[in-house]
Amino acid sequence: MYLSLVPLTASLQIAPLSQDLSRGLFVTWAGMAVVFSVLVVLTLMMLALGRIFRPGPDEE
Amino acid sequence: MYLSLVPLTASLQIAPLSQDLSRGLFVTWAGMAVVFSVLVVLTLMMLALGRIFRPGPDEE
Amino acid sequence: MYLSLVPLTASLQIAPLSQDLSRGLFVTWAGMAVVFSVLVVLTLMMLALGRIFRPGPDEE
Amino acid sequence: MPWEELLSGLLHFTPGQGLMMLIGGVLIYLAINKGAEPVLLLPIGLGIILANIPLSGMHEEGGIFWLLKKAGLETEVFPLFIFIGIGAMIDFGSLLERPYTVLLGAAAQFGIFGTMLLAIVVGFPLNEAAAIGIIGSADGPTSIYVASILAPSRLGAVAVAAYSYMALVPIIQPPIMRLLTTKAERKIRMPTATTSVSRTTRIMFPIVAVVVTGLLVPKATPLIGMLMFGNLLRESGVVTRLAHTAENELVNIVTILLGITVGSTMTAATFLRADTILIFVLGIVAFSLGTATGVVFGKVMCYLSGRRVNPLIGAAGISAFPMSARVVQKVGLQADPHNHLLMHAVGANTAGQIASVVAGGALLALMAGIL
Amino acid sequence: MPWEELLSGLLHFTPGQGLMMLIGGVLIYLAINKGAEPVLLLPIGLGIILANIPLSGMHEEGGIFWLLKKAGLETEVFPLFIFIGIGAMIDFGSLLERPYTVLLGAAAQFGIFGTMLLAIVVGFPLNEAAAIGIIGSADGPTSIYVASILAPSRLGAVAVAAYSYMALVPIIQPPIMRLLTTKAERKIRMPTATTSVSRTTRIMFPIVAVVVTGLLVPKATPLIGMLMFGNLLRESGVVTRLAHTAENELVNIVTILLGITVGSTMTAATFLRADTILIFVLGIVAFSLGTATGVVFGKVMCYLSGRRVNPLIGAAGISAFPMSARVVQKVGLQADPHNHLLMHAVGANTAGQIASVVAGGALLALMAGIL
Amino acid sequence: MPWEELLSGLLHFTPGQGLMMLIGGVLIYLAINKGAEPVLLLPIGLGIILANIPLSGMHEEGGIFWLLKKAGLETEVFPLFIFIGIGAMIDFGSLLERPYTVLLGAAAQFGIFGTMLLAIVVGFPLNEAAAIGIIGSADGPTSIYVASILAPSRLGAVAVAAYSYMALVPIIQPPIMRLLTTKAERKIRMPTATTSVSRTTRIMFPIVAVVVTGLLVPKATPLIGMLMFGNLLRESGVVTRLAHTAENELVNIVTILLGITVGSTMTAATFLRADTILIFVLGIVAFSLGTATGVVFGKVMCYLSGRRVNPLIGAAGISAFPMSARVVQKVGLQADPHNHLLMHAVGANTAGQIASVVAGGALLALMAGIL
Ligand code: NA
Ligand code: NA
Ligand code: NA
Repeated sequence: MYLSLVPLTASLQIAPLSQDLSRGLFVTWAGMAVVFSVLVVLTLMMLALGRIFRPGPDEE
Repeated sequence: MYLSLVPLTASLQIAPLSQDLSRGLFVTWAGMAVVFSVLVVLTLMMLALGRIFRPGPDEE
Repeated sequence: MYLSLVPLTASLQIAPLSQDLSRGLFVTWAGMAVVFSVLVVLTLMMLALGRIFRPGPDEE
Repeated sequence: MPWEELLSGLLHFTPGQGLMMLIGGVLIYLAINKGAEPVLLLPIGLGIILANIPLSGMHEEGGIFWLLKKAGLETEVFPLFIFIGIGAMIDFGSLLERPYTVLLGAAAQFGIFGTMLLAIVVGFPLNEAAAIGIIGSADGPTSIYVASILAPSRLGAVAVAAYSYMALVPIIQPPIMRLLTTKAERKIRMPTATTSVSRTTRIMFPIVAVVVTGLLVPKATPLIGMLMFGNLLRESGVVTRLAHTAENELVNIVTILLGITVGSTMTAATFLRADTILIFVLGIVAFSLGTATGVVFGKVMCYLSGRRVNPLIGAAGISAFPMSARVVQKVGLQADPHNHLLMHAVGANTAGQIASVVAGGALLALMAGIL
Repeated sequence: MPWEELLSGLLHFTPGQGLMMLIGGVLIYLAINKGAEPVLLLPIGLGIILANIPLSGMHEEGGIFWLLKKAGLETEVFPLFIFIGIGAMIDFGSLLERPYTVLLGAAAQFGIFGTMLLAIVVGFPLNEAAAIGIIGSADGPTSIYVASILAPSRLGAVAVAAYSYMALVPIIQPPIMRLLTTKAERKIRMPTATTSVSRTTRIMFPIVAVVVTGLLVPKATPLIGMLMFGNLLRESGVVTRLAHTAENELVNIVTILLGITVGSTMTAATFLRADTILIFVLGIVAFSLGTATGVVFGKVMCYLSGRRVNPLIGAAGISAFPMSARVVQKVGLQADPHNHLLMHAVGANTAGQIASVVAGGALLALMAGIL
Repeated sequence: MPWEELLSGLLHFTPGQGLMMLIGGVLIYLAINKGAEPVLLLPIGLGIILANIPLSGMHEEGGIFWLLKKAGLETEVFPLFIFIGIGAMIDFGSLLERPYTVLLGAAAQFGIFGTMLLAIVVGFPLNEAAAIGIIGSADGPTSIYVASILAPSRLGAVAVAAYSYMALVPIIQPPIMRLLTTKAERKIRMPTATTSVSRTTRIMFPIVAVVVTGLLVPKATPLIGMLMFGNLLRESGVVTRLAHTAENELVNIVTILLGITVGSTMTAATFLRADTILIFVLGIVAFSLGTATGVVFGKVMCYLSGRRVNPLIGAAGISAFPMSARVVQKVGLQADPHNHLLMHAVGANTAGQIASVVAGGALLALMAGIL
């Protein structure tokens, strides 16, 4: 059981993937996810602000 | 003699006057005295300056 | 030999010259030498710059 | 897990921090929409919002708020540098033409001490009571200077109260002024000054003020020294480029930093205490008490001078420069549309500025002796 | 012997230091003759020359460069203060009129992370790889802020790369933009905005941006906080003297010091390593990758919107404010002389500014969790 | 008793402090009424007054003067930042058109070393003698920089002497100039420059000056570096906003603080020593000696050049920028009303500025080797 798992795990990891690279990949997807999440929330807030605070007739 | 002084002293102090409040009262009278003293001296100096250094004919 | 050198050295040093004054004299000649050396080099550099980068016809 | 680290901000967000952000938002609203001392309250408002974002690290050692607080507030550099600029802005001419108005500035400082007493009665420890009292100086940098020495944890509340009530002076003062004076008193006209002040007197004044105040109240020396340094730059007339920089770039740069730094001290933990509300209540008391004692002292001067002093100008003694002088002018005009009290009020007003500094120094010295 | 002490400078001069001086000279040349970001590259250039004079003592404890580095870079005061000024300069109106452009700013940040991965692959340790990746933020203060936390010894190379490539944006971006788009796509016209933005929205935006970004990415709070502080000073309209000082004197004074300080970190010992060249190569990759992902994301939006979005504007998402927006305008005009993309590109451009800060904060937070 | 605490200021006031205040007052008087370098002497004057108020706490750890001294003088930040501004103000064009005038600047520096020797002879220890000699640099920031390293307790006297005598240059120099020259020599006309200087040369000069001076006199690098940094900002022409801020707001803010800080070091205890008078006497010697050696070297150049150099311009070599150049012009016009020496004198004058810095650096290096 244990023995059979090792090659499986190993095959899932691209062989020469260093620890740093796997961490880097994690940082990449997490980082991009964060960037998109934050900016999507910001977009929604901006849309909401635009709806709530429409420009007055004298503001153009 | 000694015994008779204690209640006298005590009666001079308003009974529920906390230590902080009595200190505060001291700071208040001392503080206001300082403020008035300093500003009275300043006034006198200003009056003296005004006398000594009168504006010239071209200064109005 | 050794003995004869001492009075010679001593005679070269002006007798009442304190250690501070002799150091001061050293600092003076060294300092002035440095000032002149640096500024002579700077002058040469300035002359060279003036030769190499002549003003264009529109610069006067 | 790093992922948790990223969401940890939201997870650590407390209702208290939300409430503080709301308070910051209200200050920004007041600053922008009500014109309430925007130069300070706007940066303070955003500072509060930033300070209540969890896990930003800005308050930790090395963080920007930790640094600004340490370098600008704990050293007192911010209020002192602002005083150089204020000194370069203030024209003490009105005061020098009417030296007696100095006493009105002195009287109005009872707002500081009376409020301190009240704060002791309601249970504040002595140092905090004194810091609360200083709101009555009606002067921002003095309040910040004194409060950050005596009770740093109360600095935010004291500073916000001081600046807010300075903006509210046109609402706080008039009823008290009318209550304590008769219409006949308010109608008293005061002559325009006949004596003018020589340039030499104007130059000598800041120097004399520094020496007199410094020798009598050493602890007031930094404040009065920087204020009068700025004024000397101004009045000397020979260093206009320095005076101009002092009252513009220097004061602007420091104000930008001071505002956000004061705001940054107002975290939920330090600010959201039941007694913070008490501080704001006592702050109004301080302004009212100062106004009242100023006006009452004005009445005394009115009586002693044979009704040649309009008691209203006593209200300008609290400083709140230059708003309270304008309030005096306005209330005076309401009683008599031809009664122009402005220049007299400005005299009391600038006197109040000096008196506030003296009172602050006295407070620090007396407290240092007691605590 | 003192005399030797005087000549010791020359005796200790190494070829490496001479080479560094040459590099400093090249930067000064580029700044003056090619207009390459002179505000930073000129001071950096002279800073490099000064830093490589042997025995000047300027880097030793108490020396001026030691002090400026400690007080301005290690505390992050310099980049943060500059962000106050940049915030006071930026008009987020174009972004607020076109909120969707925000996503283009997000996409272009892949330049940061992709380059980081590449830097890991070529052998840089994780912290240095992240610092190299941040060149892709195409934003000077963000690069300096992040690099001086993650890899101070690489700060000089990262900063010089960031500023140099910002100046090279008009050369780096167009070929990539043309390669990834068809002429038909480049010809897509975008309507001028019909909605205008109220003053209240403009005022609320910096506050909302601070709260949202701060709560979601606490480590980005200092950067976004100072940026939006400056913007609030600007948009509030009630503290024009503060806003004016922030975007002029404050930013100028700090820039003078920042430039020479960054330059001073570039001694021969820290800079002259074989892998420094790699950093500059990776820096170009970062800008190119960011441009590419921005444009590709623009193509996705183009497709999803039924060809109502010109994919070129995605290139402006890398920030490099405001150069990349102008590049978009120019490439657009080459495809269709009547196609004015500028305002849309400026929206993506300012979005890229915010996205860079968010990415920088995310990078710092994730690295803090890992390292 | 707290009450005593309040009066304690007066009780601790010493006659010495009173005398110091008088000295401060005299400096303010000279600054305002005689126009004697008011930008420095006015703040120094008030600084002296403030520094001699007893018990103000401003000199104690944490006090504002302690802080300014520690942050601005001990770090040398104040003089160095002022040098950035001075560099941005100086036009080295006159010097570049007449490179030979450099040598006059070099010769006049003998005022520094000769005075140092004299100071040793009258009994000053070596470090103090060197600090006294530096008065002969006739340059404020250089004097402050060198004196605060070699003899901090003498800083006040040295700085006040340097600035005072700079203001007295029109009185000190002419008799010496006339004594050492014949009327025929003073009448020598010098041609207006025929060669003009290219922009490239102007830009290269600050860089070359930094490298040459730095490599030959490493200890002069901070001073020459900041001076030439400012000059490069100016001459580059591409960073006008930085150059403008450097020569205005930056220099003004630092000058405000420098003046009052230098003044604050002049307490009765450090200043009221019998030998302080000696410092002021030696200071006049320094200016005179510098003038004399400058003029004598001018005579040598006059002889060697076949009377094509007017020896008067040697007097401008002491720097005292720009007063001594004007003095040369005036004395020249007295001998021949059509003889305009100004531009030649300005060349020697700016050369003197550089030579002063080199001499200061050499002094520091040689002293470091000896002490
Ligand atoms: Na007041
Ligand atoms: Na970016
Ligand atoms: Na000189």
